[in-house]
Amino acid sequence: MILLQLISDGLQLGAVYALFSSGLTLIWGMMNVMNFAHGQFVMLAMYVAFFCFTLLKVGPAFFVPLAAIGLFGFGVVVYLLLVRHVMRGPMLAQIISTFGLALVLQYSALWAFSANFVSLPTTLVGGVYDVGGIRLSAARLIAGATAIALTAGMHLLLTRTDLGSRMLAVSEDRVAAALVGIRPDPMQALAWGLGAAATGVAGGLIALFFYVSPDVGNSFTLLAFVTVCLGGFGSVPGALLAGLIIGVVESFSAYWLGPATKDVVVYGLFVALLWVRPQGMFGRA
Amino acid sequence: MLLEAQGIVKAFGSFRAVDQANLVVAENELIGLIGPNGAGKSTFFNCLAGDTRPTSGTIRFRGQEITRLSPDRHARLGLARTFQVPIVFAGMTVRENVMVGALLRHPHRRRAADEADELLHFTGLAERAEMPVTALGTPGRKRVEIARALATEPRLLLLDEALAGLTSSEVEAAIELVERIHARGVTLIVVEHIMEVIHRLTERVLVFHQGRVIAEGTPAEVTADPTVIAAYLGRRRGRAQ
Amino acid sequence: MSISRRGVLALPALAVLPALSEHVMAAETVSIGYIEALTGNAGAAGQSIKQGAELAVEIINTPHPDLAPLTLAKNAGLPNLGGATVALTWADNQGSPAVAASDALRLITQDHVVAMCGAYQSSCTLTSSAVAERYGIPYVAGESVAANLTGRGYKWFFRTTPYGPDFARLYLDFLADVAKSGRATGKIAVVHENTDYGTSVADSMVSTAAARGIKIAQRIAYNANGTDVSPQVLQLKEAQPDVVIFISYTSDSILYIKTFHTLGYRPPIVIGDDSGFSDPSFIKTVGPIAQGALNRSAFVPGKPDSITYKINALFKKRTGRDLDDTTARSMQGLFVLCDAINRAGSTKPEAIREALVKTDLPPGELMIGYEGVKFNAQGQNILAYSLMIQLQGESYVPVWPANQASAKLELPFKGWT
Amino acid sequence: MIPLRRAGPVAVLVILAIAPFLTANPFYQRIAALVVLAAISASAWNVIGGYAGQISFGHSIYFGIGAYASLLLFGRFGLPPIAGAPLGIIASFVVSLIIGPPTFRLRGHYFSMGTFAIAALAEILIVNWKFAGGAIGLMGPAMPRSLADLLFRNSLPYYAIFLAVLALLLALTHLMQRSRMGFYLRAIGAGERAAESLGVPVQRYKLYALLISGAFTALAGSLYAVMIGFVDPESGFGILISVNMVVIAALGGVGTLFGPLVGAIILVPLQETTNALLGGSGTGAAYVAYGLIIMLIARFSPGGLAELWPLINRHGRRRAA
Repeated sequence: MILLQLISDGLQLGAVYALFSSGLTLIWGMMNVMNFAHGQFVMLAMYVAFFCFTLLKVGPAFFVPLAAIGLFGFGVVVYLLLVRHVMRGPMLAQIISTFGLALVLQYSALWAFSANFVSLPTTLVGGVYDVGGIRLSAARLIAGATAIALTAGMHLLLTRTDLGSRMLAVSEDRVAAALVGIRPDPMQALAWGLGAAATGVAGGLIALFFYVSPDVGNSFTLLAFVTVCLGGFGSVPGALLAGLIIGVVESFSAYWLGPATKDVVVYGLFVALLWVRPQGMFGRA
Repeated sequence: MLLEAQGIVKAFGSFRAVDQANLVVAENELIGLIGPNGAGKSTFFNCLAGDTRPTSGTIRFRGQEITRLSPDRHARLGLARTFQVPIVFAGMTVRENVMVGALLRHPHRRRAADEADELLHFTGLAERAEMPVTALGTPGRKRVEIARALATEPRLLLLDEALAGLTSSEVEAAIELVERIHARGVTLIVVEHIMEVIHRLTERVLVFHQGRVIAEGTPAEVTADPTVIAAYLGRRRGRAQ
Repeated sequence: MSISRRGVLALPALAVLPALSEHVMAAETVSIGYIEALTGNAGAAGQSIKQGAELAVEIINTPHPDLAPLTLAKNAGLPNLGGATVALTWADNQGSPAVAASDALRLITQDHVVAMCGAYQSSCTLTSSAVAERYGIPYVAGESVAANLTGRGYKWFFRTTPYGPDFARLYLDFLADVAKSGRATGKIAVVHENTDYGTSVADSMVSTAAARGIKIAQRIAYNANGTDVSPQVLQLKEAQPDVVIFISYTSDSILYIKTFHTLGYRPPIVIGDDSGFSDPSFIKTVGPIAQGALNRSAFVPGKPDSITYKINALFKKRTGRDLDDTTARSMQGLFVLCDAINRAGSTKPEAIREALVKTDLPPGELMIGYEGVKFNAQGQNILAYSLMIQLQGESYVPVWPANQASAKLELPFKGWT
Repeated sequence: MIPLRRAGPVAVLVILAIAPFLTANPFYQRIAALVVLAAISASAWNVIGGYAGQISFGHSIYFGIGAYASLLLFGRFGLPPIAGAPLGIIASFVVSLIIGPPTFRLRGHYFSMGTFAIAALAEILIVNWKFAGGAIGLMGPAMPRSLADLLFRNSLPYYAIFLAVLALLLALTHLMQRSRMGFYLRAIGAGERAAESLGVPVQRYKLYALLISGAFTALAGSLYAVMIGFVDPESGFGILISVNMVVIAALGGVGTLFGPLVGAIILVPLQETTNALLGGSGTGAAYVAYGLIIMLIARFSPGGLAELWPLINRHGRRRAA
C-alpha cells in the first residue's frame, strides 16, 4: 500500500517536474541557451494565476491560458531585447545575462508583491480522491495530464509540422537555414515565445497546489536543469521521462533513506548516468 | 609499409558503416578515397586518424599497432589530419593556430613561432598571420588546418575533403598546394568528391560503397569499372556535373 | 554625548560609494543599527520584523501614556538623554553570513551606530556579532536561537530571546501536562529542516528529552525549501507518532499542512516550532486546514486593555495583520537595548554595555510573556519564556499553561473539516 | 624601459597596491579586500573555465574545501585557521584527481551540469557530516589568541595578504599563457577535437588546469574563512559561490589575464554599494539594480568588459603571439 502510494506520489511529483521543465527543454535544447531565469518565468506565471483568481475571481480554465499568452509575449520580448544579442556571444554571456534577468525578475516581484507567501485555496480544484486507499490530488492529476499533453504537443510540433522543422533547422544551423530562406530571428523569437508559454501553463497549474512567493522558482530550478540534462537537451519526451524518474526516485529515497539525503540519490544517479551516457538519455551524441 | 589497415569493421548497432576494409599505403604515395555520401569513407578515415575506434580489425603505422591509440598519440607518431568542416581555434590569430601544431615538436614558443611562420609562408598565409583566424573564410580556414597539421611534422597526412566548397580558382590553388605538400615528402590520403581532382592528384584510388571497398586501382581503372559506375559514378555524374 | 558624526564622514576616497543615509539626523538622535534578512528565503519574516521595530521606535520616540508600564513608552524619546530620539539604520543580510559581517562593519564605521540588533539567521548573527565584538559595540539578538551564539565568551553580545533548550523544556512540560489528562504523548517525532536553525533546535530537543529519560521516537531531517514533502508525511503516517513537532520555515510548513490534507493524515498532536507556523502567510494560506495546530509564542495579545493588546492593535493598524511571535521577540530585544541606553544615560558603547549587564526588567515592563529580562555571564536572558498557543479559527490563542490560557486546549489535531 | 603595452597592467597593479591605503574608511578597506579575494577565486576559475573553456559550476567544492580545512584545523586542533590553507590545497588536488577524469568526458552544458551536480552532492555530504559541524557550520577563533590567528579589526592586513596571493596567481597565469600549456588550453577551449588531432593530450592538460584552478580556489576559500571566521555548508559549498566566480570572470572577460580582476573590481563594489544604498529599504532594489547592470553589460559587451579595454585585450593577444 505504502509502495503504491509512494509510486503514485513520485509520479505526480515527477509530472510536476516535467511540467516545470517543459519550456526549459525547448529553449535550452533548441537554442542552446541556458536560461537561468526559467524559475522566475514560472514564478511570474504563478502570480498571474494568483491575481487572476483573487482580483477577477476566475478559475484555472481562464488563468492558465492567460498565463500562457502573457508569458508568450514576455518570452518574445525577452528574446528581442536581450537573448538575440547575447546568443551570438560566448555561452558565458548567455549565462550571465539570464542570471541578471533572474535577479531582476525575482526582486521586482519581491518589490511588487512583497515577500509574503500566498496560495490559491485548496478547494479551487477538485480536492482529493481516494482510489483503493491511494490518495490522489485532483490538482496534481490535472498537472500530470497536462504535462503529458504538453509534451506530446511540443513533440508533435517539432517533429510533424512544417513550423517545427523550420525551428529545428534554425537551431541546427542558423546560416544554412537562412540560405534556404528561413529567417532565423522570427523562428527563434517564436521558440522563445513557445518555451515561455509552456512555462506559463506550468506556472498556472503548479499554483493550484503550491504556494506562491517571489523565490518559489528557486526550489524547482536546479532540479529542472538536471531533468532537462538527464533527458538529453532538446529531447522533449526525454525530459518527461527524466522528470518522472526523478520524481519516483526522490519519493522512494526520501522515504527509505530520509528526506535530507534524497538529493544525494538524485544527483548521484545523474552523475552516474552522465558517466555512462555523456549525452543524456535521449540526447544526440 | 607506412600504414596497413586490415579487416576494419565499424558497426553502429547492427549497421556496419565500414565492413572489412583494407588499405596498404607505402611511403610517398598519394591515395584517394572516394564514394557516395554515407558510403563509409569518412568513418574509415576517422578510424585511421584515431577519432573512432574500429569494432574489429587492426591498423599499423610504421610497424606499430595504433588501432586503439588516442588521436593525440597518432599525431605524435606522425599521422596528422584535417577536418571536413574546418575546426579553427577561435580567439587566436592565424599564426597562433599554426603554433599549436608546431608546439608538438618544438615546446618553446619562439621556436614554434618560427616553424609556424615557415608553414604560413608555405601555405600562402604569411600576410594574414596576425589576423584573428575567425576573420578568414572557408578556403583560408582550410589552409590554416593544413598548415597546422603540417606543423606537427607528419609522415602521413589525411585530408578530409580539403577542396570541398571551393570555387574553381580556389580548387586550382588547393591542388597546387597538395602537390607541393607531396613534394615535401609527406604521404597523403585524401577523401574527395570531385573526380577531376582525384584524376589529377592521385595515383591510386579506393572506392567505397555501403561500407565496403568495391574497387581499387588507378583513377582511370576505377572510373572504367562497371561496378563503380553502377554504384556511384553513374548516379553522381548525372546529378553533379 | 555627540551622537552623529555623519557630517565628517565624507572621505570620498572611493567616490563610487556615497555616504549612506536612511534618516536625516536631528540634533539628538541615538543611532542603532539593525541587520535583518530583508530579502532571500526569510525575507517575509525580516520585513515583518522591520515593521515591528519601526513601531517600537515610534512608541519610544513619541509619548504613549496608555502603554505606561512598558519601558520608555510614556515619554517622548529617552528621558535620561534629554529626550533624544532613537533612529534605526537598516541593513539587509541577504541571508549570507559574509554579507552580515560587511553590514555590521558598515553600520559601525560608516553610520556610527552606538549599538546593534539582529540578525534573524543564526549564522548571520554569529558573523555580524563577531565584528561588533571586535569594535566593542553592544549587540542584542532578539530572535536568533542557535545554541552556539552564547558561550563564545563575548563581552558585547546579549540575547533576550529564549533558545533551543528553553523550547525543548516548554514542549516537554506541556506534553507531560497533557499526558495527565490520559492522552498518549510518549511517542514523539521531530521533523526539522537541516540548516542551523532546525538542526540546533532538534538537537536541544533530543538532549533535553534524553535528560528526562524520554527517547525521541523518530527524527526526520529534510532540506528546506523543498518541492515535495509527501515521503516524510508517509513516514509519519506509517509510524503513527502521538506527537509531531515541526521545526520548519514557512514554505515547508505550508507544504506539510497541504500534504497532510492531500494524504488524509491527522497526527493527534501537531506542534510547530514558531518560525514557519508563526508566519502570517501560514495562517493566510493554510489556516483553514491547520485547525488545532499548536505553536510556541512569547507574545499573546491578551485582554483588550492590556499593553500587549494595544501594541497588537497598533501593529495591525500599520500592517493589517496580527503581531507574530518572531516580530514581537525582536521588538522586545530593541526595547531592552533602548532601556539600557537610557539607563546608561550615554551613548558610549562601554556605558551601554554596563547597563545591559545590569538589566533586570520585571515582566510588567515587557511587551512579551518572558518572566523578565536578566542576562547571565554568557549574555543569555535567563528569564526568557514562552507559552503554547493553538490555531483556533483565524488566529492563535494561548492554551497553556492554564494560568495564561484564554481558550481551552482542543485535542486531537483537527486540521480540516 | 617599460614598453607601452606593459604600462596598463603595471599601472593597475600599482593602483591596486596603494588604493586602500588612501582611505581611512574601514568599510572601503573591507570592500577592497573583498574585491581582491573575489579576484583570486575568479582568476583561479579562469584557468579551467576561461583558458580551457570548461565552464565549471562546481568550483564551490574547492572553495568549501579550503574554508573547511582552515576552520576544521582550528575547531578540532586549535591551530590558527591559516594553517589549514596547505591542507585545503592538498585536498583540492585529491578532489581534482577524483572528479577531473570522469567529468572531462562531458562536453559543453553537460560538463557544466555534471560539475554542478557533484558540488551539490558535496554540499549535502557536508550538511550530514557531524565532524565538520554539519548544518551549523564551523567557527573561527572568537578572539585573536596570537598574531597567527590573523584576526584583525582592520581589513588592510587581509588586503595585503590577498593581494600577494593574487599577484602570485596572476604571475603564474601569465607564465602559463606564454607557454605551451597556455596555447594548448586555449586550443582545447576552442576546439577539443582539433586540438587532439594536433597531438594535444587533452585530458592531461585539462587535469593540469583543474589542479591549478582548484588549488587557488581552495586557497581563496581558506583566506575567506580566516577573514570571516565562519563557514557553513551554504556559504562554503553553495551553488551561488560557483555562480559568483563564473559571473565575475565572464563579466570581466574570460581567458584574459586581467579579465577576472576587472570583473571583481566592478562587481564586488557594485554588490556592496547597491546593498548599502538600497538594501536597508528591504525592497530587493539592490538586486534589481545589480541584475540590471550585469544584464546590460552582457547585452552590450558579450565578451566581457575586457573587450572594451583595448589596452588589456591587445596586451593579451600580443603576449600570446
